[in-house]
Amino acid sequence: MSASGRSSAETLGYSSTEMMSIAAARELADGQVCFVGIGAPSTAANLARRTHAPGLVLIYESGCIGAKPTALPLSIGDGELADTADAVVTVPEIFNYWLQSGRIDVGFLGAAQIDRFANLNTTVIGPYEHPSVRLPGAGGAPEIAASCKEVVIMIKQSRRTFVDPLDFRTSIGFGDGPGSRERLGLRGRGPRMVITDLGILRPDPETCELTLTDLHPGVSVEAAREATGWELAVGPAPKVTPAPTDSELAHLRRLVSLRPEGNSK
Amino acid sequence: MSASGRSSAETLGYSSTEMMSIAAARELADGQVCFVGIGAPSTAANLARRTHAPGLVLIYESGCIGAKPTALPLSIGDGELADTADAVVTVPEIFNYWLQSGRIDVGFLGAAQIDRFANLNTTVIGPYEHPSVRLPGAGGAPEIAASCKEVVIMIKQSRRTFVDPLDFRTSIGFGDGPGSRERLGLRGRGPRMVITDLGILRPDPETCELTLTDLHPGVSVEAAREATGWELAVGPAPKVTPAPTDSELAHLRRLVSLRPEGNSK
Amino acid sequence: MAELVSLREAVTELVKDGDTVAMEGFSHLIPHSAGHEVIRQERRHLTLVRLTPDLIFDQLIGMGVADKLVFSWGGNPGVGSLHRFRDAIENGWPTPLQIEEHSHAGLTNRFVAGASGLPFAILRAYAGTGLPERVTHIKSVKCPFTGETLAAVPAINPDVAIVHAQQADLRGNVHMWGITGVQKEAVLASSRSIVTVEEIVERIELRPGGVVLPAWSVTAVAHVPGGARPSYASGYYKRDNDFYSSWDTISRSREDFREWMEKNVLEVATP
Amino acid sequence: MAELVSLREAVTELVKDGDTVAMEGFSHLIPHSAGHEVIRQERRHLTLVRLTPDLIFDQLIGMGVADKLVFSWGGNPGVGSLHRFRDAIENGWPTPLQIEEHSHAGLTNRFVAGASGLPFAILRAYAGTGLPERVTHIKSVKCPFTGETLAAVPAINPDVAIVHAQQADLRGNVHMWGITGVQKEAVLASSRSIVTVEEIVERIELRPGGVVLPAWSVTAVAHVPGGARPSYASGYYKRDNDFYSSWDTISRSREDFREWMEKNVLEVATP
Repeated sequence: MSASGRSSAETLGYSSTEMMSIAAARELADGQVCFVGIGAPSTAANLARRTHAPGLVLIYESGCIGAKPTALPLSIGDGELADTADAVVTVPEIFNYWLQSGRIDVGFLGAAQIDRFANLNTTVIGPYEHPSVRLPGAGGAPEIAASCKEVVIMIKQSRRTFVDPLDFRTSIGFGDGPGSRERLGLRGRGPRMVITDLGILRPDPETCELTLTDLHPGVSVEAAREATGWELAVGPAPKVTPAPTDSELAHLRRLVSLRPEGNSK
Repeated sequence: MSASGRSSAETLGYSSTEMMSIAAARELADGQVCFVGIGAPSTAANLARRTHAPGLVLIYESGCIGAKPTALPLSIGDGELADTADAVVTVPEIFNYWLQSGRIDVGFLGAAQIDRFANLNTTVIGPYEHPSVRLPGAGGAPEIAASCKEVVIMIKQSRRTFVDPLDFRTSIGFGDGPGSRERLGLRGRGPRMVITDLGILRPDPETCELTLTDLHPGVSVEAAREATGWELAVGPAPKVTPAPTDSELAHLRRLVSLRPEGNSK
Repeated sequence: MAELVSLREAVTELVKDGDTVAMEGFSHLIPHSAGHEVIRQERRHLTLVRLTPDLIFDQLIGMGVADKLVFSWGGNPGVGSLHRFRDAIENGWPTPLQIEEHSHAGLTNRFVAGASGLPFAILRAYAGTGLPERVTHIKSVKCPFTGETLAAVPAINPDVAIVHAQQADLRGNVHMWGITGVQKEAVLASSRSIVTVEEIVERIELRPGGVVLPAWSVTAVAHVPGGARPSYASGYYKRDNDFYSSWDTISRSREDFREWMEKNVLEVATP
Repeated sequence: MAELVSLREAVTELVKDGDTVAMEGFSHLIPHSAGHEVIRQERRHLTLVRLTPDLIFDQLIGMGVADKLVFSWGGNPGVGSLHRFRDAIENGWPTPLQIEEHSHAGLTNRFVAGASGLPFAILRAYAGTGLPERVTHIKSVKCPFTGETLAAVPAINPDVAIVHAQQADLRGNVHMWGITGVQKEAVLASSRSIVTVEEIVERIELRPGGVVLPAWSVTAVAHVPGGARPSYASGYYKRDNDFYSSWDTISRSREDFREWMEKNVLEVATP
């Protein structure tokens, strides 16, 4: 166990980032339709498609429906995504006809900050007018968070990322708590779970507050508390995530090692 | 001169319908973009494209932009229109992006009835709830009439077609007179002219009322008055339409004689 | 995920009495065979929806399938009137037909709103026409930025959409090309959908102008070669213009119409 | 009707100081060469618009071309931050940059409204987020049928749209395929447009997924092979991912950035 509360790859044979990807991939069921953010969510979704969920439908906001990339795309609009898709549509169509209409099963998002109600920030660190770090901004996230039937979030857990309040609320989780989504007229159910490099958090059915329900192997409740910027709610008996199988690890490493087209090295 | 006020084909060497098509075709300038209704307007527009206006861009509401049909289409969505078009787009796109946006030069319409302000009826003859004749309805016409930069109308002139009031106002010309279009926020200028089998009427610049400005060869002002269901305004000295040239007639007859694909005879 | 079923099964399972049923096709790819199956299965009290009701709607209406028609242009293209449609509206035969009529732009945007999960759509339409007086489904909204008034139409979300396409693959992905009208919007706006196709292919090779409906957005696919006749299917067969002309005669009298339907639809085995 | 001109001429004639300029491209077909020409011609006080500002916008901003940026996601895809974009927002270098930010859905629908000749668009968006507080261009409207409240965004109608496409024909019809983003909407929403293309062809052979902009809807076409590099042009060349990575280093310091721009943009002859 390192000072950060993460088990080291040397000890366990895999890194905490790998554990996060694999835990997230397991949450996607075969045949589901998944709106995928770039980066960690895209890695996990493509891992799922190569392991237990070959019929998983991946949608990227660039307009690619049913993309089946061989290597992980670097951008949301890589040629590989278009070339392997069942259909490529325009950006207005992907947002209006496919996302806004509420027909997507799972929205799969990352973020720079998250709060106890799973609201997300990808806009600024610090005050909006004078940010200490200007982040990329909203992209597709606010409407993915609002309109997908449910949302799965991947984020590395630390006091920098698990904060309350957020510096900016880019995308809604459960807003200010129970009833917020309903009052806003949102039709998706909101976040089903947050998968971190330490464990898994799920919204409490009553309070909507994120509650630690699973810990990855070798991670303590204490370590998770340490890495959370508010007083972390912990479920009665957090389960231990099954360690990555050899096959999961092999698939993930192969996937990550493949260079997307256009890379020289 | 026949009883109807129309010169007979035997006398003149062409029919009044042919004169109408040719007079209408002459009004389309090369390079213009023209949103074409099926039937008489489509005949005239295709005649123009084969004679003086080879660069005329024809748009059909089925989504065909820049159609160059060999034979006259029977329906607004004939395969020939799609196969010869520069682009085929969806029906939402044709109405929202291409028509509503106001980028079309000329809307080219027919109708069952017209009134003195060039408003059109293609909906019912008789009362709406109990029509004596139920006509096809609006189709694309109301928005063609509203949104094209200008409108050209083709209609055979008689007391059945030139009526005031209309049984139903399907598409707007100049509404109730000066200022109507502006009050309704319409951005197109409205009807430039009405071409009939007897002559040409244009809106008076002050009153917007349709005024007879041209008579086809052999037609008298009296005949035009007879064929109008209101007291027809007549311009100071109606011009006589130049008779069809041999070339115009030959092109028109060839065009009309070509059977669209899918016809066995 | 789209199931590959017979047309009979698809209609039995997915089209119920009283449903709102959109059957789309803009001159091209009109789902005639599916319409015939709806007639054979004697569905009643349907609200039929289509921008351009033509022959197949004349037949559905003449056979008493529909209580209501939502449309924007009803005619026999290039030929003239639809006599059964007119008889229903003018004389209430065989049953009175309630109508709700729009312009193409208006009805199209009802489908767009329906496909987009919005309750309404805004457009520049209907101003200065008699339609808003006759159609309760046309209202107006003010632009919150400019103060301009625009027309508003409510989303339409049919119970079932029925369309015809050229191809589906073995997984149920649908592929159509040529004039594709508002078929995608009709399918996406509806709770359920039936797509009849000319051909089942191993793998879709996307054509220029090709539109794909992913398998998971379609309820049922039925293999019905010739399913658009006498309309056309680009790449497969041409429009039977002679039949469109002859329909004018066939449909003029109630008796000739019934006789033709008996012989050519009711007594024909379902494909 | 689109005129076939040089890129230099197109920018000289059509892009003026103070203009609102949309340069679109969603990862694919990003108009890098045209952006460089705007920098070389030292345009100032532009309002730049793009859903996904990346390297070329980082360069435009770092060279002081823009007073304002309208966007929805600004980053170096797969790599990280845009350092010049951040430096402008965080430190006002080289000039302060006013920003107006949306979600993709919101900015997309601003283009859709602009292309459609509507003053605004409605969508389900922004609810429960901090964006409406920061962006005056987000309001709401009530559905006149259901009473539901929806987000409203105003149309955007730039002075100029600049996009890159694979082909144009001799008449100026433009043909692009692959991921086409909101390029059509950007061109149709704008008063003027410049399209740079990989190739001038005698006649367009429409590809699967191909989108055509008719010649009469485009102002100027310029033949600029490689005009999207280091982005990609499907069918012509791949994305130079290494350059995207190296940009992170080049752009980190103001000095290295300026030096790179001198050598690779300012001192390069206009294509």
